Amino acid sequence: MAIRVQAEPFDLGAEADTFAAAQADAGAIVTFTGVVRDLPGGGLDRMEIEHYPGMTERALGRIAADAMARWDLSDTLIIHRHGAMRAGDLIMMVATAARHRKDAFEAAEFLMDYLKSRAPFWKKEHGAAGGDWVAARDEDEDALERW
Amino acid sequence: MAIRVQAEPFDLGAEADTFAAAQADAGAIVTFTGVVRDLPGGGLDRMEIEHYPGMTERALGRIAADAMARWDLSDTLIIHRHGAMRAGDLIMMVATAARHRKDAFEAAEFLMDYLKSRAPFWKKEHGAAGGDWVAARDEDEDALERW
Amino acid sequence: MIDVLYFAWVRERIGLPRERVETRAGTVAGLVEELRAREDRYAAAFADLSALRVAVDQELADFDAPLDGVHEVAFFPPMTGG
Amino acid sequence: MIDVLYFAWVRERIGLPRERVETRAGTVAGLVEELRAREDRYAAAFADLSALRVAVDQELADFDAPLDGVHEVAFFPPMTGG
Repeated sequence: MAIRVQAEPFDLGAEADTFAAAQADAGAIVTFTGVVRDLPGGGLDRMEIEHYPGMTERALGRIAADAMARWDLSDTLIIHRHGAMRAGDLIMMVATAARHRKDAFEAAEFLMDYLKSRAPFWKKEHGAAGGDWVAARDEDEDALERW
Repeated sequence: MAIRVQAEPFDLGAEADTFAAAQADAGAIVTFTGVVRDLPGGGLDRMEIEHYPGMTERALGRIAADAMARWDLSDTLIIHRHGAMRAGDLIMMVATAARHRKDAFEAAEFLMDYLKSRAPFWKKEHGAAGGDWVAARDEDEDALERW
Repeated sequence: MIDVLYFAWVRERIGLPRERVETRAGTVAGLVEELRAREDRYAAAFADLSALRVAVDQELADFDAPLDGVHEVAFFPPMTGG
Repeated sequence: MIDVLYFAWVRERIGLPRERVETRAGTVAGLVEELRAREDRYAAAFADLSALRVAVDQELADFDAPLDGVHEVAFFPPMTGG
């Protein structure tokens, strides 16, 4: 179980390979990767992600531990960046490894749902018209209800 | 939308990177990777996967097209190996890209559920006691009912 | 003449991966009856149809599927890919 | 003395990321009342509590959470990570 909160870019392929190679008895590996999308019609200059150092690591650690307790997982990984990014950059990833695919899928969705609404990150999109804080979506909050 | 059926190993990291880099407006990328598990207690000499050339590609192509029609996806990838593999080897992977994570997750699970029970692959495990064809699991057939 | 293909343990029991079959059967089920009557190894392979799946011209089908104009029929156990 | 932290647009409206606050409030809601009374920028930031979330000692909490023994309180909008 690894948690990394960092300003630096990460390498999806290398992370996926390292994660997969470390699994001894897992038959199923799921990864989710979040990518910076451009503004509708284009023009995103940059996205800035602010976070709450200290609380961020605690929140992600608890979410990962909850997933490990709830599903039959052999491992989890969470990487989340902060700072400035451009369209197409990778924001974050999670990975789960399990004996069976149902556990790996459900745990990855659980990690994402909680990470979206319970980990202290805030996105601001900077375009030609200035900066806008991204509003939380009701459906992200609603997504927690299924767990 | 790419479908590859091959005897050769594939490189998860390189495939994930290439797939992610090709997505222009996707905010969410999900990958699933299937790994050869050892026998309970160890001792798997090799797993052999037989398939039905011709029908395999048709079946996978239809499953991928169904997923593209059903969810708001920008792309899908399916790679499935056949032939002899050892414990820890990667059997197959799927990848999905979508604007939103819900579509990417659901489509990846749909691809896996159909691929498990509707694409013509058969696994045989060879251990010390000889070879055994892997039996289909009722829960894999049941998994189709949710779609 | 129809190409009949066998996969996995069906192939092993019958002892060959494919063969050309001259048939008068109108459906897959009729073809199965003809094959069963040939030899014990066929009878053994087709003993329990609920354990078998069939594809007609590379599409999954039912045992009552007609054989009219069909080029290829395949028999195999439930799939276990992924 | 409590460390009070602000994030995202709460930080921007108030104009600073954190400050040390001397408070007599017994709960987070009481602290909010004290801050609102300070200046317009605080009143503006705390105008609509339903748009805000609070963490007490780095754990999500409610506005009626007690401040007894608390070191750090943070105010911010709903999270938007991932």
